[in-house]
Amino acid sequence: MLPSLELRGISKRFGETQALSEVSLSILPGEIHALLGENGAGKSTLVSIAAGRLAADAGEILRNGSPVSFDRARDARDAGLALVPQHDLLIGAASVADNLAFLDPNAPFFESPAARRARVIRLAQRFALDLGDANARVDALPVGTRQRIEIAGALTGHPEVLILDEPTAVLSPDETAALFASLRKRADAGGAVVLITHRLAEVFAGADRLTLLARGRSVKTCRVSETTPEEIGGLLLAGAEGETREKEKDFDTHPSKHAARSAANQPLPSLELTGFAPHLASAVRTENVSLSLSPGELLVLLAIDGNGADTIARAIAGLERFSGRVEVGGVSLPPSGDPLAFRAAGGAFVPADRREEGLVASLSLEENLALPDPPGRVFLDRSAMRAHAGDLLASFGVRAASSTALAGSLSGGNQQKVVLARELSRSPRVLVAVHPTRGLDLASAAAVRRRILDVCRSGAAALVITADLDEAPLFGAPLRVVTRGRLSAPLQPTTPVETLGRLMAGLAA
Amino acid sequence: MTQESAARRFVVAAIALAAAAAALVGLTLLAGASPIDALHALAEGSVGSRAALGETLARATALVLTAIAASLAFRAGVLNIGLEGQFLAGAVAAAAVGPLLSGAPFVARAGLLVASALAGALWVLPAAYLEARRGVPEVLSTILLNLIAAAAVSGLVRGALQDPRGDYPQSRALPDAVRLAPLVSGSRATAAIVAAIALALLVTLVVEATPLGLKLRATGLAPAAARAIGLPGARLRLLAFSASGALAGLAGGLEVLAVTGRLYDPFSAGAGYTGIAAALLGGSHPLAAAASAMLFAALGAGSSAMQRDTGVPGALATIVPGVLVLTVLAARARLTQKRA
Amino acid sequence: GKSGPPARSTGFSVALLTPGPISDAGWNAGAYEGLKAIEKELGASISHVQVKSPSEFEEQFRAYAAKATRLVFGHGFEFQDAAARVAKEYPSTVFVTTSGSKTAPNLAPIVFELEQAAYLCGLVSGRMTKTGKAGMVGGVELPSIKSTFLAYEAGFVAGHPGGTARPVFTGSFEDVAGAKAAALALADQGCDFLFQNADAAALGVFKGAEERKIRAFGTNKNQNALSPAVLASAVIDMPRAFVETARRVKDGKFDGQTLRYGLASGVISFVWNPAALANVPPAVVEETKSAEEKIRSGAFVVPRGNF
Amino acid sequence: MSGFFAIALLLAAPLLLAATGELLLERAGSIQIGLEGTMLIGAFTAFAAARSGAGPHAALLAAACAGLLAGAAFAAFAVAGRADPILVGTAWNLVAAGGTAFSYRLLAGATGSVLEVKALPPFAFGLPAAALAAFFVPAVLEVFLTRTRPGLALVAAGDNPLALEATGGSVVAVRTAASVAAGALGALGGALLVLTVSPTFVEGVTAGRGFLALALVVFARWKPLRLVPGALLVGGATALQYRLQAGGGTGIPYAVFLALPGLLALFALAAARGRGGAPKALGTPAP
Ligand SMILES: Nc1ncnc2c1ncn2[C@@H]1O[C@H](COP(=O)(O)OP(=O)(O)OP(=O)(O)O)[C@@H](O)[C@H]1O
Ligand SMILES: Nc1ncnc2c1ncn2[C@@H]1O[C@H](COP(=O)(O)OP(=O)(O)OP(=O)(O)O)[C@@H](O)[C@H]1O
Ligand SMILES: [Mg+2]
Ligand SMILES: [Mg+2]
Repeated sequence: MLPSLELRGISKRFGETQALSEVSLSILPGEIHALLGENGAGKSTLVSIAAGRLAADAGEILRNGSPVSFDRARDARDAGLALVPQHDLLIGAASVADNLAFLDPNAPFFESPAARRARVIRLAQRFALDLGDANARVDALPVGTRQRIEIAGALTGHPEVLILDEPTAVLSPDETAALFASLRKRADAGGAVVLITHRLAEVFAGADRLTLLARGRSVKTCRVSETTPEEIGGLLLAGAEGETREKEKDFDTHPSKHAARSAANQPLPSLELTGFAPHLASAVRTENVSLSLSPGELLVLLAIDGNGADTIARAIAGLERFSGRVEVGGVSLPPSGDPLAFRAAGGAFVPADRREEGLVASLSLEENLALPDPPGRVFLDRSAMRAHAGDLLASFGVRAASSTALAGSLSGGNQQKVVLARELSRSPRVLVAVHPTRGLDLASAAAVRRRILDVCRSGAAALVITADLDEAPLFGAPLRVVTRGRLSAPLQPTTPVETLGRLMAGLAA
Repeated sequence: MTQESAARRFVVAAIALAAAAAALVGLTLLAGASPIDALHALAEGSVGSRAALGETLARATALVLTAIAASLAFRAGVLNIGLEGQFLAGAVAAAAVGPLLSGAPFVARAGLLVASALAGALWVLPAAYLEARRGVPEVLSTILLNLIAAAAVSGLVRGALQDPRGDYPQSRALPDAVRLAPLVSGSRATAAIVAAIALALLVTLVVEATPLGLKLRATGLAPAAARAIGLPGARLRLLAFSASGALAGLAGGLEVLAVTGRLYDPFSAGAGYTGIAAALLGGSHPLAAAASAMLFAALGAGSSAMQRDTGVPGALATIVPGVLVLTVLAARARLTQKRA
Repeated sequence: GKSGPPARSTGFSVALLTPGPISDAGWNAGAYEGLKAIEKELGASISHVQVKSPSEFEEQFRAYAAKATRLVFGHGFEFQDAAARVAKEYPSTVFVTTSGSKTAPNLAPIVFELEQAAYLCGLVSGRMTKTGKAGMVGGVELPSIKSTFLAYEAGFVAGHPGGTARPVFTGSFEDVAGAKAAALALADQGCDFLFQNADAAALGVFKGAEERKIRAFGTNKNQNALSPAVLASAVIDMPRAFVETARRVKDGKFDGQTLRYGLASGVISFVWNPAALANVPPAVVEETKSAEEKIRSGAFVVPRGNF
Repeated sequence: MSGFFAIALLLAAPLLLAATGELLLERAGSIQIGLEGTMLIGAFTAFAAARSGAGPHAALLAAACAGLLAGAAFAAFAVAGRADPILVGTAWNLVAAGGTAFSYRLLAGATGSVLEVKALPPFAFGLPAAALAAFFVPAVLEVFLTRTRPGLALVAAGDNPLALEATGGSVVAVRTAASVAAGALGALGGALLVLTVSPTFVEGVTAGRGFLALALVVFARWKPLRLVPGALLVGGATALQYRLQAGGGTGIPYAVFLALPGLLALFALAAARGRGGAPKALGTPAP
């Protein structure tokens, strides 16, 4: 059978980053093809090239066996390819009807509101999508509806190949099921579907074949029925860490030795969540979370991206609104979200997005490390700042020209170490860290874990969010797996990796 | 809006100055005057004599203050386009309380300046409130507040603040004892310029060398990071916004105290807008902005001399700073694109 | 935009400060014509500068005085404070403000008694009005403007006892559109004569008058040619006043006394628009002439504002 | 009463044209606070064209062309060049005010006489057709924004520029086009002042109307049709003020009327929810 869409030897470079190296992918008519890979693996880049949004540096695109070249997104649509990209594509200030007209490449120059409303009804019926009130302003709609509008928009041109970049990240289980049902219908009718997702469960429930990308290369393509979630989960995590990943037996992070729960009989918990749920207009509802960490206690939340662990962490740190109760060292934090109150109560936070939220890129390392309470009564105590920075940079092994280098000039891993250095140097009562070792080499990652265990040993409670199945047990602390906003029961660090993988993938343990 | 490297700032300023000079020569030729005479008059009239230097300094007072006010706001990420209105508010306060204050001149001056700084700070409050509570961009609200302030000046000099002696639309004059005397006779430069430069240094120190300044800069450069790190972003913005308003208000107060002695309508020839341009030229660094303000003041005094000596139209004095700013923007855009 | 040669420190030098552009076809343009006339008739070297804000007043006076300019005109009441200050420091330079009240040995205001001609406009309107209502359009609300309105109103009531004359200020001398709107509003109120003192914006008043087929008066300059609606103009011969003032200074006759120029001096005049004269009853022309005589001789004093 | 409406319409028309252009540009995500300058350019061009023999309609056309160029120049800096539009606009006002004054002096000399040009002939209510047409321009814009494809692209450029890029559009192209159109409308507003009500040019003849138009856009909360009542409110208030003065004075200082548009716009902002209806990407550089 001739593939509907075939990509051959696609390479793409962004400055320093080789986003794709000679990736090939072929999509057959009638199939739902899942595209998997860690963050930054190159999935979005690949589909952007397929859809004419980006030009590849090298490689070929074939439609039904004949080579094509797209100068513009429009060309790809004309060739029967439609892409629903990862980021929001809608005009918030316009109505559903207007947005669908905007997304329809064949919409006429002039169109009456009635005609636009008619399109909404037509699309909703044809694709069995609930698109809501045609006159509603889009920015007032729930994300699930917005997602469906985007999908309906992509479908208006009757594309033979439909590419969806992480469409389910914001959908509820029911919505996801409905989406898969409608995709299945398309496939059965001979259409081809490419679907990017981080969720193995839905891949195994709904896709026909899958392709796995890792660090810009395709690692595996196979029928879903020929593999298991465990195998793919393992490959995914290996991809995230690189092929060099070995068992880290040589490090002194033996779980049992460092299990930091000596302080279990302390009366006052350092971090306590009661009936807690972040407030976000989104489909992934975090269920009411209750947990309590005593001084010195560490809890690892293990979750694939997009399951809400990040949002839980952000809400605790005061960056999102929440309902329920959060207490840090006995002080309850305002539910409106107040990072200052969190900090004042002794909280420290390592955000997932270090470029946007971790560091001020155009300030020096010294200055970054001195925030939020720079030393000095009247004037900045520059020498204290320098000394402080010097110590931290040395002890965290940050590779930088000097302490006056701009934070933005450091590599990602080194930036991460700077953030950790700043947060840990504050001797926090509670540390909340999201993906603290992401992007770090093995030695540095081990050092970071050691640091976290050290703060715990000195009496801090820590909540670490990670997506790394193999790393999670290395903390030697209890684990809880987060899937779709739901926390599993506490698990021992000795829980078999296979069990954790199945839980993370949303399959029953 | 953000800081830029000294070298780049220098290149941009050099290009802009060259463009402004070219515009000047071209327009002078168009007006039928000799560019050599014009440039000579420009130099003579701005820095050529003690008196000329005095005029430049007298003009510079308000501009230096509005320029550092703009820099301070921009560095904290606040786009305060309302300096003109805050300047007028300060002048109104000075004209309102000035004639009422009695006692030693020193006390009266202090009272007047405090009142004008307060008025300037108060005039940002509607914009700050709308920004914080309603998310209204401060750019829009401050433009509106400029309009309202200008209308208020017009109304006040014909109403509540009108000088009861004579029917003139002007406020009562400050007593001569209260007004600032020139530093040296035959020159118009008063202690106000010294105060303005001192404030420029002070603001530079605060922004560059104090813990507060570091926090302000961090908030301006990366609001999301500043929030996550635990800086009180909203409070810092409000602080910078109102401090910026206070400086602009002070500029208005000093203008009344040192230069005009009363409120007229119209009172300002765009000191607030020129301050923004100067801050831009100085890359939002307070000292560099103050230096740019001096440059604009010299240009103003010099182009008056040009008009007096060579008869070229006064409009030149408006065009040249505009060209200067536009070239800076274009040069900066090109440099940025090249690096990207 | 050619203008005079630079003012030199030798010979008789005269300078002018205007608060607005000399292309305004009104207040500032008149002064500049005066300056040019001084150059032509007295052989003076002249210089002009447009000031942008009150903060510059003193600077400009001082710059001219420092160059030993013999005579500096500040064209408006607002220049008084600054002129008085600088005059103290430079006794050998004469400072003249157009309107104002401050005097010193080397400082005096010129006062144009335009009111006298405005009164005559009022008288004519009063005699000819059918509705008993007249309107007055001003630019910015200034004492000199209000004073001419006072005189016009007095003349109107003298010509039509019980009549009313209403002023409207637009807030700007540049806003021609606003002036027209004001004229139309007055016409709609039943006014059949419009006096104005709005400089360049006068054109708006004339256009409004044309549209409503009512009469208007020119002011400051002879504006009779601008519109068929103009019945007559109350004219200030600014060049003449400027030259006369300058001659006094040149001849060493300046004594620091207020310089008044009225109908008697010939600086102020009331000029019929020949194109419109046919519609004016001869009796009115006669009466106007005799009123003018009385004013010239001082037998009748026209009311004026307190400024 | 017909007089009152004629005056209100007369004063509202130029404002409305300029404000409609500005609204168009702001909906596309850019902002030109130098609208006063653009209006002056239009006023001067119309005047210069008429002085050099063009008929009033040709002069109007000339002004529109100058406005197109002005809009393109603004876009070169603030859209394609990605300079901060606020700063470009600030400088723009300086250059336009100085440039038109300078050019007027070159054209007319230091003349002391009013240089009159031929005005557009009246059509109805004493207003020329062009002034009356101004009242339909917001409706045309409304239709354009809500019923046409390019209109949707324009709204996307101001609300979600990435979405426009993702669907194959170009934010720079859309905003440049909007700026060119806004320039033409702003210049037409200025020209209308010269060619209808005040058949001459004076330095600063726009008398702050550009800033009023900016305030009107805010007052209208970025909805074209709301500009009409807004402009009529301002025109009407001014006309009313003249009428009140003509009718014997009110005791209300005219400064209140000067401040009125600014105050109205500020209250409109304060009363609105969220950003008061401002386009989400207003003033942000193109991606
Ligand atoms: N426009 C760009 N400029 C520079 N680098 C880019 C650009 N777009 C993507 N990259 C880089 O290319 C790599 C691949 O990115 P891509 O968005 O394709 O990843 P992805 O697999 O879709 O990740 P995710 O699961 O997070 O969506 C990353 O390192 C990313 O930082
Ligand atoms: N309690 C909640 N209520 C509503 N929406 C939520 C809640 N918790 C999480 N979400 C939403 O679920 C989605 C995925 O959550 P989140 O981003 O925290 O996951 P993640 O594992 O950190 O992945 P990513 O790498 O995308 O950040 C987000 O769109 C988030 O807004
Ligand atoms: Mg992606
Ligand atoms: Mg995440």
